[in-house]
Amino acid sequence: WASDQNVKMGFIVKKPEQAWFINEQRAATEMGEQMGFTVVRLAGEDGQQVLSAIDNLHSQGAQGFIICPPDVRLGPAILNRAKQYGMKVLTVDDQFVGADGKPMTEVPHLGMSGYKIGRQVGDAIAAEMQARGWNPEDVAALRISNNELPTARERTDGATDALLENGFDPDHIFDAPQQNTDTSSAFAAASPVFAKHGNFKHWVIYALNEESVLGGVRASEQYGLSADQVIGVGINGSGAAFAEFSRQQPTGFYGTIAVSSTMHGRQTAENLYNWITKGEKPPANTETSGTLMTRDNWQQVRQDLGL
Amino acid sequence: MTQEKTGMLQSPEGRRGLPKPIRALLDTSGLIAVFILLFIGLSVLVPDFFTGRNIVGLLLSVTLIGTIATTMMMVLALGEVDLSVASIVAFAGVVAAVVTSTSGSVLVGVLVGVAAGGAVGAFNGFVVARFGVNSLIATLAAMEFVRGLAYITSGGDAVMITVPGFFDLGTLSFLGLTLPVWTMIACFVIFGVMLNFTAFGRNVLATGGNAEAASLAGVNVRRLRITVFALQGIVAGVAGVLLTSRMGLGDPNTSQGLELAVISACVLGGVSLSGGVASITGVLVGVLIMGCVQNAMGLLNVPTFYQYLVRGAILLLAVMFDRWKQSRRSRA
Amino acid sequence: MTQEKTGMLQSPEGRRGLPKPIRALLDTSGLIAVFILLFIGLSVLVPDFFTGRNIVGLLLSVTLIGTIATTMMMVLALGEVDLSVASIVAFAGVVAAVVTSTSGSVLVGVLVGVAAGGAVGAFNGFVVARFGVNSLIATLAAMEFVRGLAYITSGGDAVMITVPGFFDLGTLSFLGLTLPVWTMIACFVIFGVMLNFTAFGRNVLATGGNAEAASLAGVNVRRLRITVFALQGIVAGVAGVLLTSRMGLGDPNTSQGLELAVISACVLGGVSLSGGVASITGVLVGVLIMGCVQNAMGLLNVPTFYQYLVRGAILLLAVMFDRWKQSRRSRA
Amino acid sequence: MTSPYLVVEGVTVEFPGVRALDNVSFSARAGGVHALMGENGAGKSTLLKVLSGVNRVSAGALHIDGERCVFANAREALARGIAIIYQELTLSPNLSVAENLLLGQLPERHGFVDRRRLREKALAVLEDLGEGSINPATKVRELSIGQQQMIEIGRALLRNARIIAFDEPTSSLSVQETRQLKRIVARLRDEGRVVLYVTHRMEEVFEMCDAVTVFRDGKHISTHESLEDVTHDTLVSEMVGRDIEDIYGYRTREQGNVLMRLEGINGPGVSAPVSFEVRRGEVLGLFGLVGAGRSELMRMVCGVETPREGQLHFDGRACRFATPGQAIRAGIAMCPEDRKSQGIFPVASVADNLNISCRRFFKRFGWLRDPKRESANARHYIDKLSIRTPGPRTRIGTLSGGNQQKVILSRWLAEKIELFVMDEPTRGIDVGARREIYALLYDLAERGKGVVVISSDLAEVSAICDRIGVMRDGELVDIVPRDEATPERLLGLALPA
Ligand SMILES: Nc1ncnc2c1ncn2[C@@H]1O[C@H](COP(=O)(O)OP(=O)(O)OP(=O)(O)O)[C@@H](O)[C@H]1O
Ligand SMILES: Nc1ncnc2c1ncn2[C@@H]1O[C@H](COP(=O)(O)OP(=O)(O)OP(=O)(O)O)[C@@H](O)[C@H]1O
Ligand SMILES: [Mg+2]
Ligand SMILES: [Mg+2]
Repeated sequence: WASDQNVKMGFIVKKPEQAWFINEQRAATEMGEQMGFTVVRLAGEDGQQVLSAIDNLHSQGAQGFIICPPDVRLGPAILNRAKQYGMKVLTVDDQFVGADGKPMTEVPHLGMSGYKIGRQVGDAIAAEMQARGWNPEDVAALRISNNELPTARERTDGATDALLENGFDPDHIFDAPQQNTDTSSAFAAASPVFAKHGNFKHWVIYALNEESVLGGVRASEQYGLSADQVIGVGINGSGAAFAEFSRQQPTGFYGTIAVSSTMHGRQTAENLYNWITKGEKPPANTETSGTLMTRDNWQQVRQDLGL
Repeated sequence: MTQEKTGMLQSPEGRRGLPKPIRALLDTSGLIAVFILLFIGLSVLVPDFFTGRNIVGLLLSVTLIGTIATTMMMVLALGEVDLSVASIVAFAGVVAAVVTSTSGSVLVGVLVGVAAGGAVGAFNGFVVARFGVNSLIATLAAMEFVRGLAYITSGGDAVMITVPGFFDLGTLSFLGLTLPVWTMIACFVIFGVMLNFTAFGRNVLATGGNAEAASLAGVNVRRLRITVFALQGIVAGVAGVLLTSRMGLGDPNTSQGLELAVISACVLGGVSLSGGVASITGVLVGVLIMGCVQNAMGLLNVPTFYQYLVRGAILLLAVMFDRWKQSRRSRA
Repeated sequence: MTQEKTGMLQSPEGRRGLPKPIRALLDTSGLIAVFILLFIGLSVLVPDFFTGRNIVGLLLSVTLIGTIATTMMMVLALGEVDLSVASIVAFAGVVAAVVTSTSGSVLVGVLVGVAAGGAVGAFNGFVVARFGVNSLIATLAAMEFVRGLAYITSGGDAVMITVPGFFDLGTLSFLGLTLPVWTMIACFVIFGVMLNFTAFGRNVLATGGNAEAASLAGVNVRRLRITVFALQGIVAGVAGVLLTSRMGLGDPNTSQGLELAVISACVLGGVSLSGGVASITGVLVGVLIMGCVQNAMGLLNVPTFYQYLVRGAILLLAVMFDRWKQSRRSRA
Repeated sequence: MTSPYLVVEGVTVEFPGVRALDNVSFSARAGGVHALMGENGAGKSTLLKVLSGVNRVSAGALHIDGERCVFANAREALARGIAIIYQELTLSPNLSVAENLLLGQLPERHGFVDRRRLREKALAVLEDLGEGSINPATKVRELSIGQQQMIEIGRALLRNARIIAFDEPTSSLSVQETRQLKRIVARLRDEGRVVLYVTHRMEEVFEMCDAVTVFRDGKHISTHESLEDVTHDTLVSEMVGRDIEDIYGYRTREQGNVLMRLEGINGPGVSAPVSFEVRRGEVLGLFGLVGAGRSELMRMVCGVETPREGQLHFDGRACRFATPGQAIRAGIAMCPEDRKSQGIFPVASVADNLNISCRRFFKRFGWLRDPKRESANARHYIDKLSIRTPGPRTRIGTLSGGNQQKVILSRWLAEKIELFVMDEPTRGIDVGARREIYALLYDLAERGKGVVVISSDLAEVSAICDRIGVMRDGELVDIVPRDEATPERLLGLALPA
C-alpha cells in the first residue's frame, strides 16, 4: 500500500459550477485536511474532459479518484483508463452502467437513487395534498422535464410513479420541457402549460432540481395562482431553496428533498483513503436518502445535514 | 424609418394591382409578412394561443431576449458582436442579490448590479476600441471571465435575497403588464428612437457600414464603440437584475446560451452581421417570431427533441425567405 | 484599422541589438513567441508538467479541438464560420454507434457516421453558397437541427456500443500515440499542405479576401464553399466517431460549446474572422496554448471558478499581445 | 500677391519598406487652384492624408495661415478647416444620401436629428452639385459610382473648409458631372479658398489650375507658380523623369480573322440586342457615358452574367459561358472596372494576386502548386511591366492603383487568353504607366489577340482603338472606324438624342 504521507486522490464531478458538487468537493477536501491526504478537485463535464482529468491525475501521481460521471455509461471507458494507470475508482451520486446495461457492481458506489429521491418528492406532494384537503379532480401536475438528461428523467419518473400510486389522475399531468436546468428556462417552459390549462384550481410542480421548480412556481404566480393553490417540491437543498424559505411570505414552493452533499463528499473520501492505505474495499453500493425540508424545518435540517 | 426606405425605391413594375399599404409591406419587409402570417396561423391552428393570458405569458417569456436584443442590435449595427451578455446577466443578478442582502437597500443593490453590467460592457468596448481586438474574441474572453466572477461572487450557489422589497421589482404591474415587460417595451422605444432619430444612432450605422469613412468624416469612432458596448452592458445588467428579482434568487448559472438566442433574433430581424444595417421593427419581429414558435410548441406539447428541429428549421426558413424577397426586390 | 494608421510613424531603429533569429521570430510571429515562453514557464513552474505522460495526456486532451480547428481554419479563411461542428460531432458519434450496433460492422458504422457529418457539412455549404444565407445564421440553424437529430437518433440517451472492435479505434496506438492524436496530426499536415501548397487552398484565401474578385478571376466560388463546408463536416464527423469510440458510447449531449472553443483557438492563432488570412502554424499554436493552460490549471489544482478567470484572461492577453506585436511591426 | 496660406515644410512619411514622402516642401495660396501631379505611387494621396490627419509625419510640419499644425486624427484636421475628397470612396453604403452628406455634423434639435434641416441642407448642396435629381433619402449604395463621387464632393463643400483637396475626382465622373465639378472648383477659388487638385489628366491642369507641383518617388520635383511658361511636355518629363513625346503611341497593324462575334445579345443592363465582331489583332473601343451599359454587355460575354437571348461565337464556335471560369478556360478574360472591389485580393500578396489563375500551369505531382515557379513568374511580370513593389510577397493593398492594375493585367498575360476585355484600364493611372499599358495592348494585338477597351476617356478611345463602338442607354448605337472618330462625332452619338 502507498505510504500514508503522500496519499493523493482526485474528485471529478460532472457539473463543477453547481452548489451540490462544490459542497461535495469541499467536504472531501476538508476530510483530507483532517486525515492528512490531498484531494485534487477536477471537472469532467463530458467524456473527453473526464479522460483528460484522469490523465492529469496520473501525471500528478494520484492513487485513485472519486467520480460523478457526466454519463453513467462512460463507466467501462473510465474504469479502463483507471486500470491502465493502476488507480482505484469510487463513484458518487451516479453509478456506472456496464455494457450490458446493468450497474457495474465492481466499482464501489455511494449515492442516492434518482428514482427513489423522485419517489420521495411524489410522496411528499401527495401527503401535502391530503393535508390541505384538495379534491384530486381539481389538481393538475406540472412536470418540468429535461429529457436530454437521464438523471433528470429518473427523478421526474420517480415522482410521477409515486404520484400515480397515490391515486393521481394520469391525465392531469402536463409536461413542460425545459431547455436548460435553470430558473428562467423552466419559467419559459411552464408558461404555456398554465396558459393552456386554466381550468385547474390547484397545481403541483416537480422537476429535477429546485431552480426548475422555482421557475414553475414563478410562472404559476404570473398566472394568478396563490401560494396555497400550489405545491412545488424540489430536490437538493441548496441556496435556491434557502432563498425561497427565507422569504417573509410563504410561496408555492412548499418544500424540497434535501440530500447531504457534504456527507457524500466526506464519506467517499474517507472510503477511498481507507482503500488506498489499508486495502479495505468499500461496500459495493451505499444508498443514501433525502430528508424533506420545508419552510418550517429548513434551518434545522440544514444544520443536521451540514449544508 | 421603414416608410422612409419605401420612399426611396423606384416602384417596380409588378404588383401594381395590390393596395398600396400591402405592397409597401411586402416590399419593405418580407419578415413582417412572415410574422403576421405565422401569428394568424398560430392563432387559428393552436388552441389557447390567442388568449389574453397566453399572450401576456408570451411577452413575459421573451423579455430577457427582447430587452437585450435592442442593444445587441446597436452592437451589430456597429459591425461588432457581444458574446458576453449571458454572463453579464448572471453577474449583474448575483451582484444585485449580494449587495441588496448586505446593504439592506434595494436601490443600492439594483444600482450596483446595473453598474457592474455597465462596467463589463465599457471594459469590452475599451478593449475593442482601444486595442483593436476583434470583438468576437474580446467578448468571448469576457464571457468566460465574467461567468467566473459571477461564480466567485456567489460562491457557486444561488444567492438568496433577504430584502422583500427586491421581489416587487419583478412583479410590479401596470396596465396588466409587469415591470420586465415595460422595461422591454421601453428599451425598444429608446433604442429605436436612438437608432433612427439621433446623430448617435446614425453615426453607429455609418461606422458599421464603413468605419474608416466615419472616422474620416469626423465621427469619434473610439468613443462611439465604448459607448455602445457600455450601453449593452447596462441593459444586460438591468435585464439580469430584473431576472433575479423575478425569480427571487441570484443564480450564477442562469441564461447559458442566451447570447446566441439574442443574436439569432437580431439576425432574423434583418440586422446585418457585417454592420451598417439594422432596424428596430425587424428586431422586434425577430424576437416575436422566436417567442411565438417556442410558445406554440409548448402549447402543442411538441416533444423536446423535435423542438430542436423546429427551431432550426424556422430560423433557416425565415432567413431563406428573407433572402428570396431581397433577391426578388433587387431584380424588380 | 485605426491602429494601422496610427501605427505608421517612426523609423525602424528598435531592437537592433537582439540576435537575428530571435528578432526574426519576434517579428514574424508574436504568438509563437508567446507559446514558447508560456511552455518554458509552465515546464519550470508547474511540477509534473513537462513529463512524458503529461505531454501525451495534453496532446490527447486537445485532439477534438485540434482536429476540428484545422478545417475551421479553412472555413474562416473563406470568410465564413461554422457553429454546427459540436452538433455534428454528437450526431456523427451517435449515428456511428447506432449503425455499428445494428449492422455489427465497425467499418460500416464508421463510414456511415463520417458520411452523416459530411452530409450536414455539404448541406450547410449548399445553403450558404446557393442561397447566400449568412453562414453564422445558417450554421446556427444547423446546430439546433442536427443536435435534435442526434437526440432523435439516440432516443435522448447515450447509445452503448456492443461491437468490441469499435473501441479499438480510440485506443489503437502507434509510437506511443493513439489514433485520435495521429488523426489530429494528419489533419494538421493535410490542411496545412492544402492551404499553402494547393491551388484550392489559395483560392479559399482569395475568396475569403474578396469573393467577387475571386469569382471574376475564374474561381468557382460556389463549389469552393460547398467543398470547404463538406470537408468541415467530414472532419467533425471523424472527430465525433473517434470520440465515441474512445468513450465507448455515442452521447447526443456531448461537446456543447465546442464550436466557440474551436473558433477561439483559430482566432488566437491569427486567423482573421473577416476571411482571407490564415496560417496552420498559428492554429496549431492557438490550440496548444489553450490546451497547455487548461492542463496546467488542472495540475495546479486551480479551483473551477478561477479557471474561468484564467481562461478568459489568457485569451484576452494573447490576442492583445498579438495586436501589440502587429502594430509594433507595422511601425518598424 | 498674397502670402501662402498653406505651407508644407520638409514633410517625410514612412511606411514599412517605403518612404512615401521624402522631405517635401511647397506652399499654396488662398484663392488659387494648385495641381499636384506625379506618377502612381509618387505620394500625392499620402500628402493629402497628412493634411487630413490620417497619416502622421516622421519629420517636418504643416503651417496653416502661419500657424504650425500637427493633426492626430481626422477630427482635428476638419476642425482646422481642411476637407479632403479622397480617391477611394468613403461613404457608408446603407445610409441615405443626406446622412452621408452631413456625416459627422448631423444637424440636431433637442438631441434628435433635425430631419427637415438635414433634408434642406442636402437638397441645397445637391442642387449646387447639379445632381438635383437625386432624392436625399436614397441609400447611397443605389447610386452610380459617379453620383457617389459627387456626394463625396458635396460632403466636403458642406464643411465650408478653407482648404479643400480633391484626389482624382474626375476618374469616375461622367462628362456632365465633370463640367459641374469644374464650375464648383472655379467658385471655390473665387471665394478665396485653397484648392489642391490631384489629377492624372493633363488637360484638366491647364484648364482649371493656377499652379502645379510635381512629385516623383516621394520627392518634390518642382512647383510652377504660374502655368504660363509650362508646357504639357515639361510636366510629363518632370513626372516620369524622361521625355515622352506621344503617350498614346498608336501603331498600325495587320488584322486577322474574326475572333469573336456577338449576335443579338440581350440581357441585364442592355436594352436592345447587340451584334458586333472583334478580329484578331484588333483593339475595339467601347465608348459611352457612365451607365450606358458597356460593362453589363461585356459581363455577359465573359460569363459573369447570363444573356437572356442571342448567341456568342468565339474562335469559330458557338459558346455559352455559365461562369467566368469557363470563359477564361475558353480564352476570354476581363479586367474589371472597380479594382478595389472586383479586382484585387487586398490582404493577399502580389504573387498570389498574379498567379490566381495561371498557377494551374505550374503544378507538381498534378496537384501541388509550385511556389518557386509562381514567385519566378511574379518576378518576371514585375520586371516586364515595371510594377513598383518591394517584392512579390508584398500585400497588394499597399500598392498604388496603377501598379495594382498592372498586376491584374499580368494575371491574364500569364494565362492562355485570346480576348482581353479591359474595363476602364487606365482609370486613375499616370501617364507613364498609361503609355506602358497602351504599349502592352498593342503588343497583344500584334500577337494576334483581340482587345476590347471600355473607356469613358474620349481622348483615349479615339487615340488607341482601331474601331470604336458607342453605347447609349443600353444600346449599341454605332461602330465608328478610327479615321472617322472625331471627338465631336463620338460624343454626339453617346449623348442622349
Ligand atoms: N497604408 C500603406 N502602407 C504601406 N505603404 C503605403 C500605404 N499607403 C501608401 N503606401 C505607399 O506609399 C507610396 C505613395 O502612395 P500614394 O497613395 O500617396 O501614391 P499616389 O501618388 O497617390 O498614387 P496614385 O496616383 O496611384 O493614387 C506608394 O509606394 C504606396 O505603395
Ligand atoms: N446591380 C444593379 N442593379 C440594377 N441596375 C444596375 C446594376 N448595375 C448596373 N445597373 C444599371 O445598368 C446600367 C449600366 O451600368 P454601368 O455602370 O455598367 O454602365 P457602363 O456603360 O459600364 O458605365 P461605366 O463602366 O462607365 O460605369 C445603368 O443604368 C445602371 O444603373
Ligand atoms: Mg493616390
Ligand atoms: Mg461600367
